[in-house]
Amino acid sequence: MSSFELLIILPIILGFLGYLISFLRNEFYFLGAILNFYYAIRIFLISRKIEVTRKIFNILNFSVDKLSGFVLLFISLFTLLILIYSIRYLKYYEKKKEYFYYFLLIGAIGCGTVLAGDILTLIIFWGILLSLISLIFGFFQYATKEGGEFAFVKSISILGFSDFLLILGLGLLFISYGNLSFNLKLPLNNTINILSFILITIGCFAKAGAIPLHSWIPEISKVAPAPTMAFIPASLDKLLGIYLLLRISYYLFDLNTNFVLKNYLMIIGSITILAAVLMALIQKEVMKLLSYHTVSQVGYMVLGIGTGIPIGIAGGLFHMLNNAIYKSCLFLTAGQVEFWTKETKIEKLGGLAPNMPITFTSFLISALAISGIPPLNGFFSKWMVYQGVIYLYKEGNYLFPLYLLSAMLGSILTLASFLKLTHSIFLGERPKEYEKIKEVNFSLWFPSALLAFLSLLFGILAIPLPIKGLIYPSLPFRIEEFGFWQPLLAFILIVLGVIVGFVIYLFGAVKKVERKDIFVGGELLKEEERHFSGDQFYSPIKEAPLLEKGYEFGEEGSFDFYNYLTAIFSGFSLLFKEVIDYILELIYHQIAYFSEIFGGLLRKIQSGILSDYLFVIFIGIIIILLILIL
Amino acid sequence: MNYLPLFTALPLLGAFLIPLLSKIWERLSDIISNVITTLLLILSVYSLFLLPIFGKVYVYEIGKWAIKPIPLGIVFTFDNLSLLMVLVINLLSFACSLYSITYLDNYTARWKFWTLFLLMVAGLNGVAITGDLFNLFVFIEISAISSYALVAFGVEKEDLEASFKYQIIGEIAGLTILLAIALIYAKTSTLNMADIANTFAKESKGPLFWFIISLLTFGFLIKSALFPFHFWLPDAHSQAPAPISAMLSGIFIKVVGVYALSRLIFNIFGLNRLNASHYFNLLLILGIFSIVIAGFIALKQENYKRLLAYSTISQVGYIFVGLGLANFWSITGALSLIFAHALGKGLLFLTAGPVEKEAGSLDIHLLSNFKKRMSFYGIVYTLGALSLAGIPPFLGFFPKIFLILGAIKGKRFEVAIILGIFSLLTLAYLLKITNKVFTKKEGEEVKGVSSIVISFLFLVFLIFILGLFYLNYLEPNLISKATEAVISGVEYARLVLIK
Amino acid sequence: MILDKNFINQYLLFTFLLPFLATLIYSFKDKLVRNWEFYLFLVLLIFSSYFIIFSNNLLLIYIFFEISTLVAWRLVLIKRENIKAGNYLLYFNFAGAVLMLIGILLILVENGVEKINFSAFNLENLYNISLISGILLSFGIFTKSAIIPFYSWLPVVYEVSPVPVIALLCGIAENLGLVIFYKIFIAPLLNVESSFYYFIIILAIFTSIIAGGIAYFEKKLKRILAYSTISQLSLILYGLALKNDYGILGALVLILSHALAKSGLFFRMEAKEAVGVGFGYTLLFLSLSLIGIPPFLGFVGKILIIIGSLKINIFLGMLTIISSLFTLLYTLKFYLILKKEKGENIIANFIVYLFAILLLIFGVIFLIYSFKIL
Amino acid sequence: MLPYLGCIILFLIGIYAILTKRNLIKIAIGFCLLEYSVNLFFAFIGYKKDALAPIYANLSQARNFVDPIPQALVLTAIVIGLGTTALLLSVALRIYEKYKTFDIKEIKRLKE
Repeated sequence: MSSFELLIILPIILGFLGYLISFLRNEFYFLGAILNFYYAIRIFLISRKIEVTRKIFNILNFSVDKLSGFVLLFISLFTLLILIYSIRYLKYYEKKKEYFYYFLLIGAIGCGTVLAGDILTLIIFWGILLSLISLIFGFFQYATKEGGEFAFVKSISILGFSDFLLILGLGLLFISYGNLSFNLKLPLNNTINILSFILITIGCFAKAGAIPLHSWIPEISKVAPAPTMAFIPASLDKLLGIYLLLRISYYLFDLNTNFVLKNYLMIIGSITILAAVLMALIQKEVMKLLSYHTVSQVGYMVLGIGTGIPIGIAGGLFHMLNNAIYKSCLFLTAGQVEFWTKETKIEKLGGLAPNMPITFTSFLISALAISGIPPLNGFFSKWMVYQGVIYLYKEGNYLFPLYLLSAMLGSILTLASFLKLTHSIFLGERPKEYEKIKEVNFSLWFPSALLAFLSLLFGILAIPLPIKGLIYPSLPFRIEEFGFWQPLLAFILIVLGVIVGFVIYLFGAVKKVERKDIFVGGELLKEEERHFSGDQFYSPIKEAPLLEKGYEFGEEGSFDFYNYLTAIFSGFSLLFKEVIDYILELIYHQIAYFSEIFGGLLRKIQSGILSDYLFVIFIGIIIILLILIL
Repeated sequence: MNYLPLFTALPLLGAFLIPLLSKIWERLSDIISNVITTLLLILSVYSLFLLPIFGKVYVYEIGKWAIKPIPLGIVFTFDNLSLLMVLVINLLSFACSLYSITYLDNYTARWKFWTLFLLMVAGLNGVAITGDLFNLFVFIEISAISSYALVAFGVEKEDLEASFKYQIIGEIAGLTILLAIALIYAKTSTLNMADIANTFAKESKGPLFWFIISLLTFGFLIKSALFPFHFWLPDAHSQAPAPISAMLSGIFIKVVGVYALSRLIFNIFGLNRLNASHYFNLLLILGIFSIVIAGFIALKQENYKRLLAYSTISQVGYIFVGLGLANFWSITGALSLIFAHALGKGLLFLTAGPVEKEAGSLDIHLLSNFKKRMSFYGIVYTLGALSLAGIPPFLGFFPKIFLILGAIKGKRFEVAIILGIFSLLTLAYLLKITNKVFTKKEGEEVKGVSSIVISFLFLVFLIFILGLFYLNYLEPNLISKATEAVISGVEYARLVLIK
Repeated sequence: MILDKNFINQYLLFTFLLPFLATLIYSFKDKLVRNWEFYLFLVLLIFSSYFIIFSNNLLLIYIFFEISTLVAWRLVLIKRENIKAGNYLLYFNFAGAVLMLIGILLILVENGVEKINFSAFNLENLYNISLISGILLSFGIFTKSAIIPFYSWLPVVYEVSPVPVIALLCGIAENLGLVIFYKIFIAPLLNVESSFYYFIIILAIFTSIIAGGIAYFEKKLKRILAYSTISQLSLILYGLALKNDYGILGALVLILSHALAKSGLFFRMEAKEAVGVGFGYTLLFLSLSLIGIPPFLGFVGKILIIIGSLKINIFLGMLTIISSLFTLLYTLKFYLILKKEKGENIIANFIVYLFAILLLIFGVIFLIYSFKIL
Repeated sequence: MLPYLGCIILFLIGIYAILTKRNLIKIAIGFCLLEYSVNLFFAFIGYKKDALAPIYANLSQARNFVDPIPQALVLTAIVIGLGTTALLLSVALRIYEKYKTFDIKEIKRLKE
């Protein structure tokens, strides 16, 4: 057994043991995740040197190259970290036994998906992942929160829909070319290739959560616990979806051979960035807000990959990694807050920074990272994407200003919304009931703190560590050296600036915060009304003349693909039911009815009067005579 | 095979003995008639094995009046077609007489019933084996008169009415047949059927010929109750006592109507599709009309036996479609349908007896509210109904195959479809009774009565076992030979006269 | 075909045995069906399916086909008040069977069979099947396996029948039509007009889509499952009619998967929750298999059929996917309804559990083997 | 030819009676007329002009005999007719007992 099988099978077995044996249950899960991580590292290290392929059962074909090696590593890492988090977080969860098992399975199968070396293997693992996701989402129906069932149905509908299209696309390739491995660079110039490319991208979009297939993420965020959100939509599905998009765009196919498809990706990316972030801006719930950001960030990756410019692609890939890091960190920290407060409404929270310093720090770093504040990693990858977009002009693609604009605007609005979020949760007035809140345990804060640290690390040491070590080697391009950005230098400068600011704070005029009573209309504002949360920050935006309509639509679900999906299919259903079924029923009932009526009429022939009978009989003989003699 | 006259002589003997002996002990009539029908059954089964030894036809010259060189004497001819009919007659009359032992407890005049019953059997057997045209008429009348009397046996209002109407229409048929026989005699100066065939073969077929044919057809179509000559049948068959209904529906109309007609038109007049296609088309069209119209009427019937009576008309339509297509397969189908329908419809009519006795009525609506359960009769009825509707593995399935095959071979595709689709109608109206009368789960179970149960078991056994052995045994040994006898036409005359 | 005919026959019998055994065990705890009538028909049903699978004679096949119809009819009438539904079943199937008989006889005539005896109906004696006789013959299959325009009986029957009866219907009786289609049109490599297969393909895939659509629209649980059955059965027929290795193999796999999943779902309606058994998850297993998501068995069948249809053309592949999408949507819908159902029968829970696990295990095994042999 | 014409007239009268008369007895009479006409017709068939009755035992030369067979047949037919008529009339009388009428249009309990 090589590392490939062990990587996948060991978590499955250990998870199953944990599922069966109540004794040492958590240790089994933990061991499974650890072993998974261990083998992931091994495979990662192997993949640095050579490309390995392995066939199992003559059907599963695994292969690892530098790209899949590094994605594998991170999937495994996230599995481990979030498992540690959730073992504590979901300690009192009713069905945790199954939950952890499926969680571990998702991690293992996610690794398998990345390792898939040909089309069939990919289909199988991708599908198994869907089934596991639906199994784990099945738990939310038991959640006390409302809407669990709907969220389950919606997310599985969208994911299943896109997966079926993905299977169709892959099947089309399978039929046309046989069972392909992924390093072929097929030109996108014939119908089959283009069609299957589009179908597969739909699968990727739904998984990663790009508009218009994003709506399952905000929906599931209403009911899912924080670690699930951190794991599935925020890290695993991002990694897998974007990984696959990259795979098919530049390995299986060559996106650069089709100008239109590139723009298709970039348009989707830009719209995703802007629309999702605008929706995020006005959310009143932490998880939902974060989930809209999850969607929004996908836009950068899709945009980056869509550029076809090496630096842009690298940016997209790097952004995928960064996003997974800081977004899971955000979800986890939000979860830590929820762990004590049992609250996710923005207006009910506030002022928690002193109580939960580590959580706050982690959250702040990640929030800054997602907003693209230098020198954090988010900035760096976004910047690479911008560069890629700008380089488009060299190719004569004059739509690039629009893409650039939306990307930058998205970044700004992200910052804006995170200002609101940070303020609402950690700063501002603290409600009374939260005064006794303490920092969470080690096993809860450690994963998020580690992720925050990674954000920081990948930001400061961006070039030596992730870019040179992970991103560039993974891509099959020669990437030109770029710009003058030196993250370390910038960091030092920023730190210097902060120190200067601190000095000024110490010695300057700003000494002490002065508390004053608040008056409204001449009256003293009551103590309990004094709490001011951030959820109203951007109400003006919502009421802006142009955006107002858009928000209305958005709130009504007009941008929700699920509604269209169900509407279309319901329409067809109605048609089938009311037309075809109705007609058939009608025909069969009419036949029965007709034979009843016909029988009723015919039986009147038997009148009971002998003369009538004789008359008919004599007519009969006359007719017979006429027929036979004439 | 010189026991051939026994087929008529035995029942006639019984019919004369019974009035005398039943004065001594009334139950003696039961014994005599059952012994006679059993003997007849044994004889007919024995003939099944004996006939092949004598070749295709056995001719019995009554009183040793040789038919050669001049066919003056009266003969019985016994070929494979007669064999088939005799077998069917005696199978069903055996079952019915067995059944009647208990059934007759409802009636007072036991010996009268048995006398009439045996007379009818004698007449029917006579029709099947006679080789003389006038004898044919006589036997038809013997069986017909006894059937008129038997229909009126209950002497209720409806019974008498049905009997009267039946008599008038039936006798018109009889007279028409007599007129036709007179005309035939005028034309040929002979009454021996084989001789008539030879004479007609030499002559051209003028209007008189066709006039005779029309008269015969008219008469026999009335006897076999094909649409539009069926009016007497629903009344008569629904009002007769149950075993008589079974006999009338099961064999009477087939022997007196279908058998006699097909014997005359195929064997005596030598008609076939080549020289008389319009004649056969007439039969075909009337057959289809019968199937459809009687089927739809049966669907709306509210009386147990009346429904079955209409079903008989519809089934006769199938037989006539088979005759009308007039090829080997379709006639095989028609003849096997005679067999299957005799057993099946006989069974169904017989079930009416105990049901009427238990519930006091045959109105389906009343029966559906009847409180007791009759599972045994229900199962028997349903099996018979399934057989009649042509559902395998029962006997009734095979006629359907051959009829449809005949239609396909005759390039009458629409007929094949009609035959197939309207067997659905058969199923529908027959199961109407199963659904409304017998499908109950609660209530006290009705106990079966001994001889009735035995006759049911006998018929069900036959339906099932003959269905199983149809293609392997029954078809090659009996029915296809009978079909050959029909299809070979005036070959019959040669075979008879060569003796 | 890559598989041995004999093996396929045994496999088909195996697919029938599982629902049979499950129903048998189930009946011990159900007062309604625990009587001689039910057991008699149960045995008759498995007996007739045995003959249909292994017989090589058209007449025998037809006879046992009709017997299975009768059995189905009586099974529905186990509950006496179901007369209307039972008759609906019987009349539809009988009409189909009659047309099938005409088709069989027409084939006989076309192949120049002169003498009608038992061996005349042997499949080896046949060489040609024309379009018209093929279509007539397949009417019996259409009614039994509920293809447009003869599916109307199925929802009516399912709506009123007790659970073990439905399990037998969807697990055994309705598959018999497919088995016959396989035996006559696929396995013996007769000379059938190719337009016949196109006809079947079009009819089957549209039935699948339409029935899926109706299932999505329906409100009552049993009716949703009924239309789902129609959809799945026609998908299987479609797979067979594709007439390439992928399609046939997929259809064969889907027969087993559908039998297990659908009868499992019906048993789930009557199941009583036992301690320590994942009640909701077994249900989810069954649903996922029905949708066709790996690693469950339904996926193997579906993916093979999708590949098989893509081999013919892209458009058919699209239609197959649309059908699968409807399956996804209505399955999620009835999943939510079914989740709240709870019955009384403790054995049913065991059966559901068993079937769910079997779907998973068979899924993995079939996945490996089906692609290995292709 | 005239006797045959008489036959046909008798036959038609019989048909007329059966078809139009409402009284059971009249129908029975009409039926008898039909029967007589057919019998008469049968008897005429055997008749030959100036022929002898076929009862001579020894004849020296070929002579024209009347055909004896139709007469025998007619005798049988008359007997049968007797039987049917008797049965018909007795049933008619029983019907009168039960229905208190001879009108055939009143006797229609069996219909449809």
